[in-house]
Amino acid sequence: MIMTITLTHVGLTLDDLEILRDVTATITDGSFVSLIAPSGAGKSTLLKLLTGLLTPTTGTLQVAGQPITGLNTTFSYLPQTDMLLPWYDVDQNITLYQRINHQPIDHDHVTALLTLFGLVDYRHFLPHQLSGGMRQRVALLRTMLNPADYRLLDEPFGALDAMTRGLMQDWLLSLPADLQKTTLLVTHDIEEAIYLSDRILVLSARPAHVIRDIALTPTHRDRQWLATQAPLKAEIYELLRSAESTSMS
Amino acid sequence: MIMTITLTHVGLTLDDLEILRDVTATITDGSFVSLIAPSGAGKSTLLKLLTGLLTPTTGTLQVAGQPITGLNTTFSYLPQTDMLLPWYDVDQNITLYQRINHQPIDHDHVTALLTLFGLVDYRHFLPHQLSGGMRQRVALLRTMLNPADYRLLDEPFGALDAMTRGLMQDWLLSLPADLQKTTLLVTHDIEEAIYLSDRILVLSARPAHVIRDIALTPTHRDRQWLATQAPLKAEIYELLRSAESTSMS
Amino acid sequence: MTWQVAVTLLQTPSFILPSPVSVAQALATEAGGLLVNSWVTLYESLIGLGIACMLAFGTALVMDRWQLLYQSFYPLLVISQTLPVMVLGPLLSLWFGFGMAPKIILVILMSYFPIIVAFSEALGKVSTDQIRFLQTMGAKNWQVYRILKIPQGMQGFFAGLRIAATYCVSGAIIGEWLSAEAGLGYYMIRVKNGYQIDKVFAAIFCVIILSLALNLGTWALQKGYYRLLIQGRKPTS
Amino acid sequence: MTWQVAVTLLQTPSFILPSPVSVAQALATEAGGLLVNSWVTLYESLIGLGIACMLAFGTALVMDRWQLLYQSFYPLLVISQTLPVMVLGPLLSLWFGFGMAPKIILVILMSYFPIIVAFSEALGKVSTDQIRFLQTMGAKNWQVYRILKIPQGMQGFFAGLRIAATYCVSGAIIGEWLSAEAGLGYYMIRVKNGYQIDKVFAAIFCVIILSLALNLGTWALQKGYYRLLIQGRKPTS
Amino acid sequence: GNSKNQATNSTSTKKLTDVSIVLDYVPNTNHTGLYVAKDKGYFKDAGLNVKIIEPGDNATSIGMVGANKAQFGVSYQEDVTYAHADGKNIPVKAIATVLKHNTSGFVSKANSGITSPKDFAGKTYAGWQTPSEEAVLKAVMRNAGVNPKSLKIVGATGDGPKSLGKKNDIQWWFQGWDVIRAKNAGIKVNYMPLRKLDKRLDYYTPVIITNNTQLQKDPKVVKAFMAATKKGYQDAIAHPKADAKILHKYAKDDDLSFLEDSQAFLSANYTDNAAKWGQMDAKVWNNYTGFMKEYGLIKKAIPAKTLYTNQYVGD
Ligand SMILES: Nc1ncnc2c1ncn2[C@@H]1O[C@H](COP(=O)(O)OP(=O)(O)OP(=O)(O)O)[C@@H](O)[C@H]1O
Ligand SMILES: Nc1ncnc2c1ncn2[C@@H]1O[C@H](COP(=O)(O)OP(=O)(O)OP(=O)(O)O)[C@@H](O)[C@H]1O
Ligand SMILES: [Mg+2]
Ligand SMILES: [Mg+2]
Repeated sequence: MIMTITLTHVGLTLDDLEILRDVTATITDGSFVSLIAPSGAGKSTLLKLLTGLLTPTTGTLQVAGQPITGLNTTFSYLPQTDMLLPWYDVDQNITLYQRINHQPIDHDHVTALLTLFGLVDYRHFLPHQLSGGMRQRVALLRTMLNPADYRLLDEPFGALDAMTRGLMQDWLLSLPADLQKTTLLVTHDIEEAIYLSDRILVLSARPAHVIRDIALTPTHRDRQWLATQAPLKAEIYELLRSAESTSMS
Repeated sequence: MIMTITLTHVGLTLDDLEILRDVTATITDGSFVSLIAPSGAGKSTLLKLLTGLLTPTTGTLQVAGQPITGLNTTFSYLPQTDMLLPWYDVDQNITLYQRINHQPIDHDHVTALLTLFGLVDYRHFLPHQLSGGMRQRVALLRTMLNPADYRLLDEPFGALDAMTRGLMQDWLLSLPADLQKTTLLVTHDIEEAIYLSDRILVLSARPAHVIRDIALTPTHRDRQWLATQAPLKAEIYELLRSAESTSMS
Repeated sequence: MTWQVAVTLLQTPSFILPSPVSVAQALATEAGGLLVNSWVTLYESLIGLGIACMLAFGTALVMDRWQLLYQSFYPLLVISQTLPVMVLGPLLSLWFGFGMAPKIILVILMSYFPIIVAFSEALGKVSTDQIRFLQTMGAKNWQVYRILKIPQGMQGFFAGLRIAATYCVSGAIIGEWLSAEAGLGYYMIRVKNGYQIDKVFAAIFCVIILSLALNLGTWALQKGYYRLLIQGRKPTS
Repeated sequence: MTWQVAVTLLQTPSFILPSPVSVAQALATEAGGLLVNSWVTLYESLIGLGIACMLAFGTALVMDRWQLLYQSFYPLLVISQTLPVMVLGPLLSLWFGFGMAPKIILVILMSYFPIIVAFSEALGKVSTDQIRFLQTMGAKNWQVYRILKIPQGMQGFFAGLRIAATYCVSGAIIGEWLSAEAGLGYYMIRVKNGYQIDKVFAAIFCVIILSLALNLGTWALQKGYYRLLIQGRKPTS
Repeated sequence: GNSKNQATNSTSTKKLTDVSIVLDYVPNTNHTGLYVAKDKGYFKDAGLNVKIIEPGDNATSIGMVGANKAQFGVSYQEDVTYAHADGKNIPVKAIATVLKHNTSGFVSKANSGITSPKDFAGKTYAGWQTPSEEAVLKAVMRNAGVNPKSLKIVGATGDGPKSLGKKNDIQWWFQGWDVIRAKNAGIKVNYMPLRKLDKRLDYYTPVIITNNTQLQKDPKVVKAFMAATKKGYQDAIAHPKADAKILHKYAKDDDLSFLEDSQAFLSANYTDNAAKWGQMDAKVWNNYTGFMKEYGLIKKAIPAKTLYTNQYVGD
């Protein structure tokens, strides 16, 4: 059986506001798909539909052949707001999944990840003692430690400096195959989308629908290669511009 | 009299944690200065010192020759978290300064700005009904409508898509001279810093101190010119990397 | 109904817990008098609660502004709640006579405390970052209250008001026990002294109705407040 | 002190408000008896407050889980607070005799309400987004409570507890007025019926001390809870 | 040594029956006989272990005795009548009167010029806010030919003798308790005994009551209880000074000298014939029942027989 995420004619209207219109897409197992759209288009809303936080007004969503009805634990979800628990320290926040599901914690692995994320000296800090970027890294780490089959990442690197962001991107790419999971990434950074994805879905402004589906299959993916993708970057930028202006009318 | 912001040997230790160490810098009147540093270095903390939200442990801060002691209204400040008031709609949130200081509101001007920021259809929305990027734009607009002499912007475009971000940047550059104010911008986007600034201050990782002060004086600033600045970008990226690794030791 | 079951099961003698039927009868026959007395009690409760609200609102703000005041005033508040009516009663009638004043003052005493405690607690929770941010925009202290602290603290205010609305009728009743010429408390003590327990319960029924009505009122007030705060804004797509 | 000033200024007859000096004398001479009686009252208050805490904690959680329950249970809660002691008293002694039980039950009745109202209010304020997020991580309902709702709601719990701690000694006193063999309420009734108003005030002084002590206790509890929740984490630079 | 004594004592005595009696007020000289019977072991000798329950504020013993939560109680003729009025049928019965005559009356400050009900007009009376109180006032004022409506009635605030003449003009006191206390405190009052104002007001107060369950199930216990109680009161009649001391053990908050003065008065007034202590007269019951009916306090007259019996204090 092929494990896929399927969106069929998904539409959503909230408070008389049409947010998604007829979104149809299939995300095949093992692929890394980025979602690019103007701010306020409905990207976060789309992820909320998948996790079951919201229910579509029209259309259906399926995961591995099963329709999504209500809250589910199929996804490892990184929301746009970090949702760290203020009374838990970094250590406790990142191992939340293990605590909830009574799973053993691989402390060496956790320490290695904390070091990689530049958080090892802060493991006993509370969220309010962290900077914006540090909070975001804690939230990302929490998501990475969730063993669910699919990952939904809503702007995971938005608050990171260029260097740290690059480090994280490289790390994501270098993950061993068994940790590479089907991923849906929402990002504002076109380069990032190109660098990380097998496919890029460009959405229009609200009401969002898919206006372009770009497949990427480089033989070798590195920063060198990325530097050669300026035309694609420009193309996507153009798409975004047109998406914005059509919606403005 | 020259209106400048002067930091003299500023140091800050919070909860036994040294955050800033011996930061010395002068920001002359009318200049646009960007602050680039690894995540968690102490950039937001530095802005908080200027607004008086925090008091330095050592050293002094001065604005226009006056030492900063405690909270002051010298700055138009955009904090990293948007701090929108949940019970005020977009309109009310952006004109907060006018409401507080009993100043008349230029409704046409506000509507023009809202249109430019892509928020005109959402002027009666409450913050919880907005997307992450929309909230950030509302916060930025609130800051721009504050007539204070100095602007402190903490990651104003972090949650915006490439296209909207570009639009905002261009708009910032195109502001008429009387709206161009002395600005200190914290950003993670090196290109953005290059595009917008007269000067870029690169800080080390925590405890932050100035490791490079780069002056930029292009005769003409546009995206074309920006495309030629790849070497500078690479240089700053390198600086960040070294800043991070020294602190990691 | 639980009550009827309790009466039957526990075999409670009817002179301690009368049957619902006899209470209903008493309610019917005494309707006129009960209505008049309820009105008096409601009047005292409302006036008292209203004054307590205003006092608690004002003093909570003042005490929030000057924390030292709170710390020194709080024990006095606690003390005011521990003085038994046995002692307060004579003092109140001495100072305020036998009219409505002492009853209203008792209502105020009982209502003030929960409101100020819950409101103060909520005011204290407002994020200092947000306050300071407003101050960098030039907000004076009173503006910080108007724009931020009060809208956020009202949640606590209404929680306290709900507790107070529950207690305040009892306050009026106790006041009327001390001395009165009308009101449910006055009525109650007289029928009780005449061993007309069914009428006592009929009066209690009225007390309950009044308390529930006041409680409902607080929910309505709360709703109204938030509607006023967030002036009918709806997404206009 | 305000009191001495009041006595002097208002020319309050000493049989209504004795002078501080005579109360101090009464305190000194009666110290032994007051101590014993205070102990009894404190014991009843603590047991009652403890039970009320547990009950309110448990029922607030249950009612938060099933909102319908809250809506149907809330009016009953209000009613339980409006029943006058005049009626409750005989019922309590009928059902629970003349021992400590009825006093403790009165303490529970008076303490339970503010705790559950404030705690429920705080539980209801927890962001649904955050709850749902935990659920996407596989958190069961009870885990949502343990991890998120209870830690956040405890703020309200402690606000309610503070109000309850203020009332509970009064609850015990009123219980002791119904019938008792020891306790400050018992002592108070006896000296009051002997018109020894200075001793009444000496007893009230003890009541105040107990109430303040219990109040201090709630602050300590609150501190302790948060210390336990945030296990001594400090930045280790 | 003492504890050993007690231990041997308790093993040697046969099993005692537990009974309790609810008082009407804090322990006072009306209760001396009960405390003497307890203290001197009369109850124990009668095979009873008696628990004396002190009531609280505003509590009445009728309900508790009626519900058989206590087997005996101290109450008033008025309350016993109410208990049977208008279909209430609270199953209690008076089985002895503590005092042969009503020793209560109205008081006013000595220099107030209020010496009889005709002076009540335009004054303030502080009391318990009971309907019967109002009826009594109405009756005595009418007898004196003044309009009862001209008297202002307020609730007593519990500050007793000292507020008389300040916050109110008239109160209702017991001669053997409040009047003596006032005298000891140097307060001079005019005392207007009720029974002198209207014959029907010479009712029994207080009385000892029991409930029908007890009477039917275990009359022997009632008999034993009353025999011991009677012995206690007779003892108190004979030794006022010594028994005041016994009472003082249970009423520590009152001065011994005051208790002695009060006891001296009551010992002389419990009865005029110690052998017949506790006995009641149907005429007294009927008189007051009539009064209550006349003033609308009860709807139907109640036969005295249902209200009291002399069976247990010896006819
Ligand atoms: N509760 C709500 N009520 C009404 N409208 C809402 C609500 N939540 C979101 N919206 C609207 O839905 C639209 C999409 O929001 P969403 O958060 O999905 O945007 P997004 O694509 O994630 O944007 P961003 O890149 O800025 O995060 C926005 O126009 C927003 O105003
Ligand atoms: N209240 C606090 N107590 C202790 N440490 C704090 C506190 N607030 C901030 N810090 C520490 O100060 C350092 C700098 O924080 P700051 O928010 O200034 O970073 P930043 O440069 O703005 O980072 P970012 O780019 O991620 O926003 C961090 O290491 C953070 O852990
Ligand atoms: Mg979003
Ligand atoms: Mg920052």
